[in-house]
Amino acid sequence: MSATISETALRELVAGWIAQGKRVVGPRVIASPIGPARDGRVFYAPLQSSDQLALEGFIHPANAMKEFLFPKHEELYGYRITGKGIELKEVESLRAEQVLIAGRPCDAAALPILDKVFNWDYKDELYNTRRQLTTIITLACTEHDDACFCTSVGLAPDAERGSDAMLLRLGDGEYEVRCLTEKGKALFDGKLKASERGASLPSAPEKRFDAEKVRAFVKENFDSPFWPAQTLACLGCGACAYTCPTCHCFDIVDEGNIERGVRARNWDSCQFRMFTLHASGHNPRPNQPARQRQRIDHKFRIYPEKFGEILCTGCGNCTRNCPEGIGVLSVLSAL
Amino acid sequence: MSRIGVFICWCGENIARTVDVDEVTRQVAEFPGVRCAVNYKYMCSDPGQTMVRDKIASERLDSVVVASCSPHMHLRTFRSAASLAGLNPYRVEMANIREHCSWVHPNKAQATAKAVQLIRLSVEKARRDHELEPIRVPVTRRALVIGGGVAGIQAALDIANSGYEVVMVEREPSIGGKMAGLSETFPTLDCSQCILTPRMVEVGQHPKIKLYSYSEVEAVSGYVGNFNVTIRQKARYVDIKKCTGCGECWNVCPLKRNPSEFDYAMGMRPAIYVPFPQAVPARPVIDAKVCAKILRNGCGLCLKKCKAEAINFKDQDKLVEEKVGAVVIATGYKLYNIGKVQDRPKLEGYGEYGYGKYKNVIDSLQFERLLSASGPTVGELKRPSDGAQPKSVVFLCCVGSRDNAKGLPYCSKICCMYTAKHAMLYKHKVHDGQAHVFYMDIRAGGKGYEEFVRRAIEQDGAQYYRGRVSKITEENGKLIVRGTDTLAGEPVTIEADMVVLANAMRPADGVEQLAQKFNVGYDEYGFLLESHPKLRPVETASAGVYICGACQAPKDIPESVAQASAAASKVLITFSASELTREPEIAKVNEDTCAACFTCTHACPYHAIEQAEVRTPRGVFIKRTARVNPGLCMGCGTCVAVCPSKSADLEGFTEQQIYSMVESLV
Amino acid sequence: MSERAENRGSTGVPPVQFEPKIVAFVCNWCTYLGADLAGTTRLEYPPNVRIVRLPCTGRIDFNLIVKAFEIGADSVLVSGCHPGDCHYTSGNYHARRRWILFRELLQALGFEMERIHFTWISAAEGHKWQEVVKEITEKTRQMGPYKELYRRNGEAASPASPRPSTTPAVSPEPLRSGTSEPSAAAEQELRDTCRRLLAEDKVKVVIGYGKRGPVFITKPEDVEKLVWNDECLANLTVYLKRKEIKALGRPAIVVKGCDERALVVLEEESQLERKEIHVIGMACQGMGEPKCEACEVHLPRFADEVIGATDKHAPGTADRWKALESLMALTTPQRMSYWATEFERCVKCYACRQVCPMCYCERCLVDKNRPTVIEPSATDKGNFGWHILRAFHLAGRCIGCDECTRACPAGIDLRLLNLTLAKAAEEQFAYRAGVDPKAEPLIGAYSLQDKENFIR
Amino acid sequence: MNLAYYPGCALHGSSNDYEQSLRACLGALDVQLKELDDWICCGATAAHSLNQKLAVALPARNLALAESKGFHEVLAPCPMCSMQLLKARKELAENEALRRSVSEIVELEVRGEAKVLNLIQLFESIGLDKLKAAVKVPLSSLNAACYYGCLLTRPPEVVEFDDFEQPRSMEKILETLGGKTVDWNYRTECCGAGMTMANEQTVLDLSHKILTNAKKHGANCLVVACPMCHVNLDMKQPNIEQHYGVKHAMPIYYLSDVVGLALGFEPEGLGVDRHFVPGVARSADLQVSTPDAGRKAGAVGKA
Repeated sequence: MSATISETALRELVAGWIAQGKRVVGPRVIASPIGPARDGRVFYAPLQSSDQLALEGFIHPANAMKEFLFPKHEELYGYRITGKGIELKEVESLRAEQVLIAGRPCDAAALPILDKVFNWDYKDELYNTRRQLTTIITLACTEHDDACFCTSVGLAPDAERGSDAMLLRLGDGEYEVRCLTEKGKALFDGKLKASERGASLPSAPEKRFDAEKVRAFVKENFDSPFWPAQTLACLGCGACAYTCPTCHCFDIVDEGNIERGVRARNWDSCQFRMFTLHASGHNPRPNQPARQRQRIDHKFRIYPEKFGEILCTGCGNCTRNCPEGIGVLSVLSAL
Repeated sequence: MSRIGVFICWCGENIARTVDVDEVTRQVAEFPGVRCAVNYKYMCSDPGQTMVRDKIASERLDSVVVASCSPHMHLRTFRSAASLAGLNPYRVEMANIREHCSWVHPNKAQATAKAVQLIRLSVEKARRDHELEPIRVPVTRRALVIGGGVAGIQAALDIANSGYEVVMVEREPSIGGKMAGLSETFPTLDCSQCILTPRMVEVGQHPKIKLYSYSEVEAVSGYVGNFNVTIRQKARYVDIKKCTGCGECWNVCPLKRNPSEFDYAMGMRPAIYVPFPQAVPARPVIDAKVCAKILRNGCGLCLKKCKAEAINFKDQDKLVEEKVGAVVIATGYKLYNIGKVQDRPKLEGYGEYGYGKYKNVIDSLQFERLLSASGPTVGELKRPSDGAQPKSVVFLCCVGSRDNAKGLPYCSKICCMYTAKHAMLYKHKVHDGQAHVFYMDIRAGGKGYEEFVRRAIEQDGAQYYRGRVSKITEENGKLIVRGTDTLAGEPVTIEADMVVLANAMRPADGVEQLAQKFNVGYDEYGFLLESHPKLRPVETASAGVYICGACQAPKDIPESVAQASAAASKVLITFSASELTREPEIAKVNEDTCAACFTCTHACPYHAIEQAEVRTPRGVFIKRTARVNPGLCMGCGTCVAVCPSKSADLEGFTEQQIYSMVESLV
Repeated sequence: MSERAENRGSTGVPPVQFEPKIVAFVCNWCTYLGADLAGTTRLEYPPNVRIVRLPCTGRIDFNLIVKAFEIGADSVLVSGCHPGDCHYTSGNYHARRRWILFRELLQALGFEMERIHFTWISAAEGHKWQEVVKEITEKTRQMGPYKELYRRNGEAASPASPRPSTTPAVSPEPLRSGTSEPSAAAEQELRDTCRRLLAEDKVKVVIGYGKRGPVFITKPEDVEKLVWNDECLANLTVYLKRKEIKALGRPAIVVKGCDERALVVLEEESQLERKEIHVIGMACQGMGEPKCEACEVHLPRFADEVIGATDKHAPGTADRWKALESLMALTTPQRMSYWATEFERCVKCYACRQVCPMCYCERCLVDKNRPTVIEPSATDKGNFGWHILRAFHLAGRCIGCDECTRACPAGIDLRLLNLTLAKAAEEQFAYRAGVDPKAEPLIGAYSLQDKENFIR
Repeated sequence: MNLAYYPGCALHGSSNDYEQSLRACLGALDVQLKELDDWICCGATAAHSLNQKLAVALPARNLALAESKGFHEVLAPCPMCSMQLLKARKELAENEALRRSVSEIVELEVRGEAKVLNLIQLFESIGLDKLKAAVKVPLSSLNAACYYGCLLTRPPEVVEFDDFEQPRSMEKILETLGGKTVDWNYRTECCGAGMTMANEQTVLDLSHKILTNAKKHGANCLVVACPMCHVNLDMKQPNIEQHYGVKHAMPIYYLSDVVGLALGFEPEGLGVDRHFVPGVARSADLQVSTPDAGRKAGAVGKA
């Protein structure tokens, strides 16, 4: 016995939310007037109309859902120097409700993990407000590629963690809907029909490594030749971190002139040379192997030891987006 | 927070009329980092400057903005005022609220508003001004003079007589240049050699002048105050130190009939020779192209004859290095070659005059030799073909000058005068002879010049025709000169015994290559470029290199000499201190971030950026980098613009200053 | 006009009227003095222009023009000495060449070119200064404020675009592996060659392609890891600049005809000693990338040895610019909107920079914060700033390997910017990067013949 | 060798002897001349001074005719013609608009690319060595004054042929034929042809000067490559005699005449016998090496 909804009804629902002035974000095919290099790529993006919502034909959007709770650029406050004094200007608090629809379970699962870091010593107001205003509706995976490895980090194609509701494809335009929280219920209230049909178990990627072993290994092998050997090809861009659902490092900058400007928070990546560069010119992580190691170390040892969670949901975006085909998986499977 | 003082000038009414200076002062006082803002009637006046100095002291200002006129007008004034008050002069900026504001915007409100923003710009610049010290480069107080003609000689003597060493390089075996070959000089008709040779001797004997004759400049490095010059001493086969100039050698030399360069082939010389009796140095040189000993190990008579054992057939070119602080280029001119074969496109030559075909058609310098008392004919005028005395001579002006069709567009300036002189001297030598002159216009601007021409016409009866000559042919020994007299409006045919062509003046051969070595500009005809045609007539684009004489433009002797002295005085200014101070607003390279792509090195108009290496104190190689040579950099900033990582930056206009200026315009 | 003055409303013109803001970058020796002369001769002109005095047009960097627009300029004027009059002999010639190229880039990005003015104004031309300022102010007043800058007009910007489909046009690229038949022989030869090179100790490391991206082979027995198939996309020359790789010793590197050009430019820019590198060129049938359609170098030309064969031939040069046609077919605002929409996805991961063999600066300009030439944020300003910078720093240097485009996780078609400049370089200066080792670099050199029909 | 031939009015009229001789000797040097059919006036007459377009269009059409037949070279033995053709060619090359409009006018695609040769250039392009080889009768007693006249070398920027003040090309040819040439002064002077009708006096003066100077320099004949020059210098000698009382009796040969003679043709075959001032009777006379050979080579009456 399950609750279902037809694709048409779902799209109507979405259209409704948009009409209500909700910000609806979901997988969307990027089409451009002149066909970009990767036309037909799918990104999580705000939807202007319900028909922009892409529900199948892709493994994972090229970006991560975190972008809509922890934006790549966020103004913290404005400042202005008047005469001899300084005046600060708070940014307007957010009000608009937000629905993230058809997100991948691996994206949703990242959010509870991120909540911890944004709330352990300092409660990040901006993040938390967004979180409260946002409802997450995931769409369980039915297919996977060589990059996927959710099972290796204790998740699954239909992992419900972090979702307010989950859609499961039943075929012929029907979806099973599992409302997991009040928020979720609220959105689908009265829109679902009861049905006998239940989603069959989706095919999951086989387990590629044992996260526990990884933790042990990185702990023991800080200076192991393994790191250079595995990561020589890394060129030090931020593609992996910026498309990762869990990476959350940021940098704080002031922009403007001597008289007025804003203080803003921007994403940052441990793969950048500047990330750990000291004013002295000394850099504790002098090369890519060290930075790659840091990435693994942080995800599989440091974060778990601090928050009891692996900082990875096996989405495989790092591998898919790496120009040189590296990424967590290739490194760890080499272990 | 910076402590900036802003001083707003009324410039009497000039600014105050259209700019509300009090309003401006009020607003400017609000700017972040502005410590005080005041206005005054005349900031450049003594009380005004005192005001600036006092404020610097009382408010402990770390930079100053004066809002008044153009920095080209008073920046220096206020910089010195500041330094009197102990503030680094390079922390003074100006805002041009007069030329760029009050004088051009009648609307008071608008002008006031704009003034505020102009000041805002300058405040932002001042905020980030660095304290700079003028760059001091040591000066080698020693000059190089290239070219031993009258201009070079004058410059060399002026410099040497004021106590500085001079290195003179002359391409020919002797100094003296063109002037040494002239007979008499206009407008005074004093004997060229009589006035020049004493000065040549003076050069030769001057304790402060080091003469490299028969030598050329091979290469140059360095910059003002510190040039390093490589000089090629061409093989002379005679050791001028041992040689006594006795003359035994050239007397015994059997190969006597070689056309003499000095006589422009009007006379002959042996294979070993001194170009002319008064040569300096008065030492012979062997013409390796004809000497039997050198060519096929024959003869060698001179070697046997020479008591001083000065002759050395094994002699070879030598390269010597000289360090100098300033350079005078005085390479002079050559005559336009009339023949068909030309060294530049569009030059055609004048086949119709039969130069080179008819022996008795010669050019002006050849004629000078025929007139010269020391010439091949010992001053007697004989025509080349048969030595007969020419009874009628035709002189053609503007051969190659002022001729866009197949010559040069410019006027060679001296031909009118020396042609008049030629006509005169001819008459003095051949009393029953007749001189005919074809001219386009007579250009006789100069002291006593016009009178001189009139003398040629009125006293010496030279026949002047305003018109060109179309053809010269020879018939039974006579030259048939056919031309037009445009004033009479009829064709003229003259049977002449001799024709003298006043060919155009052109810069000497190889001057372009020389200019390139010194990074000096030259025009399409090869004349060297002065940095300003009126106000900097002897300076060039490269600091410490000066020009004088006919290498810059056609000139007569008085002008060349005057210009030579001018160049000398510039050199002396350079030598006036043991150090040169140069504006410190030049480029610098951040060697830590420089990626050594050397785009800047390519782009630098002054070749001021070197490819250098960074090494540890122990000399271990770390990396390559671009490095600015402060002696050469003129501060244009082209390197900054092309530097991808902005590792290059320009003091006085740093990236930071410019960007904060622009950002202040929000 | 300064904000405060505005507040006081003390201006003769009603505050409602639009007052253009015009930023002028002028040379200290000609135009600045020209403006002085206009002053001394009391030639009136509108007060909208703000002069930024620089020593020479040669110093005027392209970023400044962009910056001026970012701070809200409605028009920009760049002015210096007439050709031949440069106080520093050739600064204006260098500037002129850069402007020629930069204008092409701005055009492709959809900047309103009527707002960018170049003039030569001498110290004697006070009148010209007056005219120019009058004209520009008037013109700008008519055009109105520069609202279109970095503006996205939503879907409206792409009329050409089909109604966005909800299903991806292409299925996601699975992780690639395995080789394709025809190149198997070449692959074997490649392995043998590398085995030999390593065995004979001719080289210490072979930089080549493995099943999953680049591999660095240091032992003869490992050469089996090398592959040659139609997925060998990366331009491996990028690794030559990396310290970790340099540390391995004398390298042999596997290149395709397109990649190889990087070596020429890098040597030109004294970044490598060609003879210190053993170059193994692979004859290439094309990798199915957009660039391959117009490929002219199926056979490497500068390699020490070339492996394999190809039956492909260079197509007509015209094809090289095909990709630009549809971009340039858009209207100016559409082009601006197109890029704004594309750049909106940019997260500033700098993959485009990291994979570029030509981006070898020790400290990239975006990492310099005094001054902040490019805002580090992934905002419209920051993104446009970055992509303009990246593209123009590659002017006359980009060899068209399109690695930037391949690497971009946001799928931005960066090659269009590179192509724009490559096209300009070829059409204006008959210059192509990386084809002639003896060629004088494009930037940093100039010719008296450089066209200046856009300069008044 | 095979090239288009533009005779122009002269060679089909008053100077057909010129055509006769050049056809003869070119034939012997296996040069095929294809006369342009439907050729028109070159415009050297009134046209070039009256109507600029016409001045281009006329020669342009002739060039177009040659090009349409696929010729790359046109022989125009009359310097007037060759100069007009070259002038048109130059202007067409420099002015695309003109080229198009002229093409319309003459209703032919005018490319103006065909090279235009005068007779001297033709011999040069045949090659002096080849000429030398073909010589049967070395002109040993020939002592010629080569006369270029005003047009062969002028205007230099148009005809781009030899040194326009001191040309030597004709001399070179004669020397290859074993002849001698004199260095004289009037090689590029005007013979006054333009004035033949208008002002005969000028013509007589000029021609007289020319002949006198040639003789003075020891020439026993004049060699020309221009029909007009030939007409003046040959036909006018009687009038000159009347007028100045000087009998020059100076034979005037076309360049093709002397070449022909050297190749072994007899004067009749070359039309030399049709000149006013009689030339040699037999080609052999040119070799007689008696002291008075010169005189003989010059003026042996037919008697």
